[in-house]
Amino acid sequence: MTDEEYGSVCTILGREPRPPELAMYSVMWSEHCSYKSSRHHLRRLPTEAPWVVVGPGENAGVVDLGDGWLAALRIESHNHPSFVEPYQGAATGVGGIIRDVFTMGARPVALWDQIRFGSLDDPLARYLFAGVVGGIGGYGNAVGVPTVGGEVDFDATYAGNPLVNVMCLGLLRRDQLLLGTAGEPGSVAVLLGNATGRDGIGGASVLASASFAETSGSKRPAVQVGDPFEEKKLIEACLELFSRGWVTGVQDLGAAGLSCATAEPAGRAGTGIDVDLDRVHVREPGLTAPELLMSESQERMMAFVPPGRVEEVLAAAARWEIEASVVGTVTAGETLRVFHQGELVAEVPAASLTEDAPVYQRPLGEPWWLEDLWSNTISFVQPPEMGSVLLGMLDDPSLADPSWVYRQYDHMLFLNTVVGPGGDASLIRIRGTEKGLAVSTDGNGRICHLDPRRGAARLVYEAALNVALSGATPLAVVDNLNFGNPEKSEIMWQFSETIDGIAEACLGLEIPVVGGNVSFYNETDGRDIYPTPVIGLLGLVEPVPPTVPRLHRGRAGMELWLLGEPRAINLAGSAFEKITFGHVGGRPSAPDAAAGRAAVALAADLARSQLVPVLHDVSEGGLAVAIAEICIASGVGATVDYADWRHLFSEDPHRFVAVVAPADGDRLQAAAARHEVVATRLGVLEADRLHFRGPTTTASVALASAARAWRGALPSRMGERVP
Amino acid sequence: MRVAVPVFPGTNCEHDTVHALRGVGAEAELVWHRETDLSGCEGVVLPGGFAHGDYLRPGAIARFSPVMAEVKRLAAEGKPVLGICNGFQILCEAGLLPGVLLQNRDLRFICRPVRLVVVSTSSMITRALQPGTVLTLPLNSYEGNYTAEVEEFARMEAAGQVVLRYCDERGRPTRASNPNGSQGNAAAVANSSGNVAGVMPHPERASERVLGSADGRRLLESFVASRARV
Amino acid sequence: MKVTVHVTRRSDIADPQGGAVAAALRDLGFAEVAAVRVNRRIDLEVHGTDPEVLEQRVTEMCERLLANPVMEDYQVVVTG
Amino acid sequence: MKVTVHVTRRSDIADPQGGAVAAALRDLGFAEVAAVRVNRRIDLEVHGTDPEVLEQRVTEMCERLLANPVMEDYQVVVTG
Ligand SMILES: Nc1ncnc2c1ncn2[C@@H]1O[C@H](COP(=O)(O)OP(=O)(O)O)[C@@H](O)[C@H]1O
Ligand SMILES: [Mg+2]
Repeated sequence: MTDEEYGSVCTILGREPRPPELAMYSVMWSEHCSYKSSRHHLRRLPTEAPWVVVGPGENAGVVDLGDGWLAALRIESHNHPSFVEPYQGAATGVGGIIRDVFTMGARPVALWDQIRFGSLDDPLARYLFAGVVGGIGGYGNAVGVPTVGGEVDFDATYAGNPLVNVMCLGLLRRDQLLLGTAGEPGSVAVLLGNATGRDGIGGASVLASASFAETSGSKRPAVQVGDPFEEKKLIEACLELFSRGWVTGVQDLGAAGLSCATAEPAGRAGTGIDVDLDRVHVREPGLTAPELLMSESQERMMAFVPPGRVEEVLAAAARWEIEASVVGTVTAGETLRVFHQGELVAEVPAASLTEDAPVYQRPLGEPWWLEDLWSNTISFVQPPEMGSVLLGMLDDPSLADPSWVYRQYDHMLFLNTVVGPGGDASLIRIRGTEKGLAVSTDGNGRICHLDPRRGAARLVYEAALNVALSGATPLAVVDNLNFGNPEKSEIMWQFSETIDGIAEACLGLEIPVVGGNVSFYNETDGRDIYPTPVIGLLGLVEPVPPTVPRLHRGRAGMELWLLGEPRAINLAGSAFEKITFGHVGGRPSAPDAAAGRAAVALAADLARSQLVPVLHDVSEGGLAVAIAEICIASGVGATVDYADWRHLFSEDPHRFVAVVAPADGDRLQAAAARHEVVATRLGVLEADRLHFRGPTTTASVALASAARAWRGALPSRMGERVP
Repeated sequence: MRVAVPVFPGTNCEHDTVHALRGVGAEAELVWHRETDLSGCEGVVLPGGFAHGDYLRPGAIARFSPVMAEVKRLAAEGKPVLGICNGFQILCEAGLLPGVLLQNRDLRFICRPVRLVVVSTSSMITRALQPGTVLTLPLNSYEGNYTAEVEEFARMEAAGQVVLRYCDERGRPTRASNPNGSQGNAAAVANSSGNVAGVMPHPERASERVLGSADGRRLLESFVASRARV
Repeated sequence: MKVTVHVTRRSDIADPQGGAVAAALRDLGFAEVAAVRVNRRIDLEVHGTDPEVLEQRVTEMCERLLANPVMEDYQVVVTG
Repeated sequence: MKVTVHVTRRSDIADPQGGAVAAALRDLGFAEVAAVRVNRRIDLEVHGTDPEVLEQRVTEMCERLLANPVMEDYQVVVTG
C-alpha cells in the first residue's frame, strides 16, 4: 500500500488504522481485488443487452436463455500461483472459478482452460505445462465439472510468466438466481466449508498485484492446496440450501478471504456487519486477527441466512458432511465490525473497502517500438519450400493436436457434451430442452502485441464465428485481460487499446461483456508478456441441429470451399512467419464489422442447414492448416489450387472453410450470396496426400506424415515425464 | 427392477447413471452412503466419481460407508451388483471382487473412447451379449490398471470372470489397444457367481448416439434383464 | 504421541510411478539409479501414552484402512 | 546400495488427504487420532559404494526432482 493510500485510510477512519484494519484495506485495495488501474477503462465496455440478467460486478455474469433458463459465465486467471506451484496453482484456479459460478445459484456444468507457456524445448516449460494440466484435470475431474475445451499456446513471451486462465459455465433456473448481498439487518453470516488456516495469506495482494521477481522466495505466501473433495460437497450442500430458499445471499471466499466475503456483501446491501473471528472454524490454533481476515484457504463460502433458518442450514451442512459456523450478523448502519478474543479489533465503513478503493488513471503511451514493429515485414524473394513449411507448422505445439491435454480431462460428465474438445467450439446441450450452448475461447498474444486494438477485436470476431460454426447465435462475452506491469505507460496503452478493441467488436456484433478478470504484473525481470486478452464467448443454438458439422465428417469426393475474402495476404503476426522464420512483425489487418457479422450469420445458417458436413474457421496457421486439420480428422487427402502461396497462410479474419457434396455446391453458393459473402471453390477431398497446387509452387505431403507430425507434436515433447 | 445408486461424498456420476438406467427401463434411485436399508432394492450400481476424494486409495474409505453392508448383503443374496469406474475400485477394496486397480501405466488420467471385446458371458452385464462382440465405451480414470495375483488371474480367466477386454478394431486384445496397462487387457471382471461385476469404462456415457455411442446400453440392459436369471 | 506408518507396495506388484521416477532420474544424468519404488509414509498424531497400546491400535488402523493387503505391506514405528 | 528419501509436506501447507484419512479413522472408532499427514517415501537402489557420495548425489536428486521445494521438505537416509 502506498503512503497516499494509507493517508486515504486515515481520512476514512479519522484515525490511524489498527493492524487488522490495515490488513483488510491492503488486500481489498490491492490491484487484484480493487481493479484500481483498470476500472476506469473497463467502463468503456458495452455491458447491456435485453438478455443480460447480471452484468459485470457480481461473481459471474448471467444471461437469459429463454424458457426460464439462465447461464452464468465467468473467467479468471491464476497465473502467478501456477508459476510458483503449477499443479496446485492451476487446481485452486479451477476451484475458485467454480465457486464464482455456483455463488450465483447455478450448477457449474463445464470448464474451459486457456494455458500459455514458454517453448517446450525448455524443461521448465515442460514441467509447468505438465503440472498445470495435471492440476486442472486433478481438480476438475474430481470435483465433477467436465473440462470441455480450451486453448494451449507456447511462446517465449510466457517463459518467465505462464498464463493459466479458466472459465466456468453454470446453468440455473431463473428463480434460483442469488446475488452476493448480505440482505436485511439481522441476517446471519454462516461460513461453510474448509477450516481456515494460514494458506495464501496476502496472496491476492502479494502474488497477483506485484511483479514476479519482487515476490520471489520467502516473501511468497504459503502455497494453497486445493481439495476438490471438499468443493464437491460444498457445491452440493450450497445448491441444496439455495433450492430450499434458506439463503438470501452468498459470497465465495477467494482473494482477500473473509475480508472480502463480509465487506462486499455488506457494501452491496448498504448494511453493516459484525464478525466474530472466534467463531471461525480453523485448521490450526493461534491465528491472529489479520491472518483470519486475509487467509485464502480454499473451498469456503459465506451464506447469508435469515435468523429463522440457521438451524436448518447447519443441519443440512452436517448432512453433507461439511463444517459450518455462524460467524456474523448483518447490522443496520454501514459499519463492518470485527471482534477477536472478545475485543473489537476493527471498525470500518463496510463499503469503503470496495467503493472507496483508489482509482488510478495511469499514464498511457503508445509504445516507442510500435512503428518499427509495423515496418518490420519480411519480403519474400522466392516462395518457401511449401511441404516442409506445412509439416513444420503441423508439428508446432501451438498448432498441433491438443488431445494430449484434453484426454487428461473428463470432458464427458453429465452426458451433455455434444461437441467436446478438438473442434472450433464446444457444444453443451441442456437436457430436457432443445437448447444448446456453444462456447469458444480465443487468445492470440502475437497479434495483440502487434496491434492490441485490432488483435483484441479480431479475437471477439473469431470466437463469435467459432460458436456460429455450431449453429449458435452469439450472446455474451467474458474477457480475461493478461497484461504486464500497469505502471509502465506502454502497458497501460496496450490495455486501453485492448478495451477499445473488445468494445468495438462487441458493438459490431451487438453482444455485451458480462464479466471478466484483469491480471496485471505479468512480467519477470522487467520483461512484460505480450498483451494477452482471452475472450470467452457464449452462444445459444435452438434447436440443436440433428448433426452438428464436425471436422471428421469429410469424405473423398467432397468439395472444399472458402467462405470469405479469398485473396487475403496479410501475414503479420501469422503462425507461418513465427514458426517458419521466427518472425513477429508487420501490422495485422483490421477486422471489419460488416464482414464479421456476415460470416457469423452465414456460418450459423449453414450449420443449422444440415447441408455441410464440415465447417472449420481459418485462424492460426491460415487455410493450409485449416484444410490439413479437416483432412487429418477425416482421414482423406485433398487437392487444392491457389493463385498466390500467401493465401494459404494468411490469417485474415472472418473466413471459414466448408466441405460439401459436389451436388450441394450451388446451394452453398446461394446461401453465401444471401449473406453477401464470397464463396470460392478451393478443391476436393481425395486420395491420401495434401496436395496444394499454385502457379509457381506446389506442396505435396503424405496425409500420414502430416497426421504423424500433428498428432505427435505434444506427446513427443512430453514423453519425458518431469513429476 | 429397482436399482439403488449409492452416492458417497465425492461421487459424481450418480445422475448420469440414474439417467442411463432409467433409459433401459430400471427404476433407479439415489441413496446416500449413510443409508442402512436397501431392502426394497433388487440390484445396485455403484457409480463413478471420486468417493471420499479417492484419498489414500480409491475406494479405501468408501468401503466403510454404512451402505456397503447392505451392498454386501445383496451381493451375497445373488442380486446383481455393478461397480462402474470408481464403483469398481470400491468393490475391489471391499473384497467383493478380486484384485486392485493401480495407476495407469503412463501415469496420466485417460478420458477417451476405447474398444472392448466381450470374452465371457458369465456375468450379469454380458449375459445378454455374444462373445466376440466389440463395444465402444468412454474410459475416464487415473487408477484403471487392473491387477491381480498371477495365479488368481489365471483362475479368473479360466472361470470366465474376466468378462471384457480392451481390444483393437478387430476385437483382438493387443498390447497397443491396452490403454492403461491392465493385466490381460481386463476392462471388466466378475465374481465367481457372476452377479457382482466391475467395469472400468463408463456404460452410462455410451447410452445415446448423439454422445458418440450407445453400446453401453447393451451392458445396462443385460444388467437389468439379469434379475430374472439369478 | 507420534507414530509413523510406512506403507510399501509389495515387490511383486508393479509400481509405474517408481519406474517413471527412475527413468526421469537417469534422464537427468543420475545413471547410477538402479531402481525406485514410490511408497507412502503416513504420520499420525495420536492421543495416548502407552507405546505398546499405541502400536497395537495403529496396527489395527493399518489392517482396516491404511494398507491394502492385496498390494501393500506396512510397518508401524512409534517415534515418541 | 539402498537409500530412502522421506518427502514430507511442510507443516504450514494444507494436506486435505491427511485430513480425510484422520476423519475416516475417527469414523471407524479410532477416536484417539488427532492428526494425520500423508507423505511420500521413495526407496532407491543406487549403484555405488561410498555412502557419503551417495548421500550427496541423492540429495541432488531431491533438489532436482524428488521433492518440490515450494511445499515439501526431504530427508535422505542411506540404509545400506
Ligand atoms: N476485464 C473485465 N471485463 C469485464 N468485467 C470485469 C473484468 N475484470 C473484472 N470484471 C468484473 O469485475 C467484477 C469483480 O471481479 P473480481 O474482484 O475479480 O471478482 P471475484 O472477487 O469474484 O474474483 C466481476 O464481476 C468481474 O466480472
Ligand atoms: Mg467471487
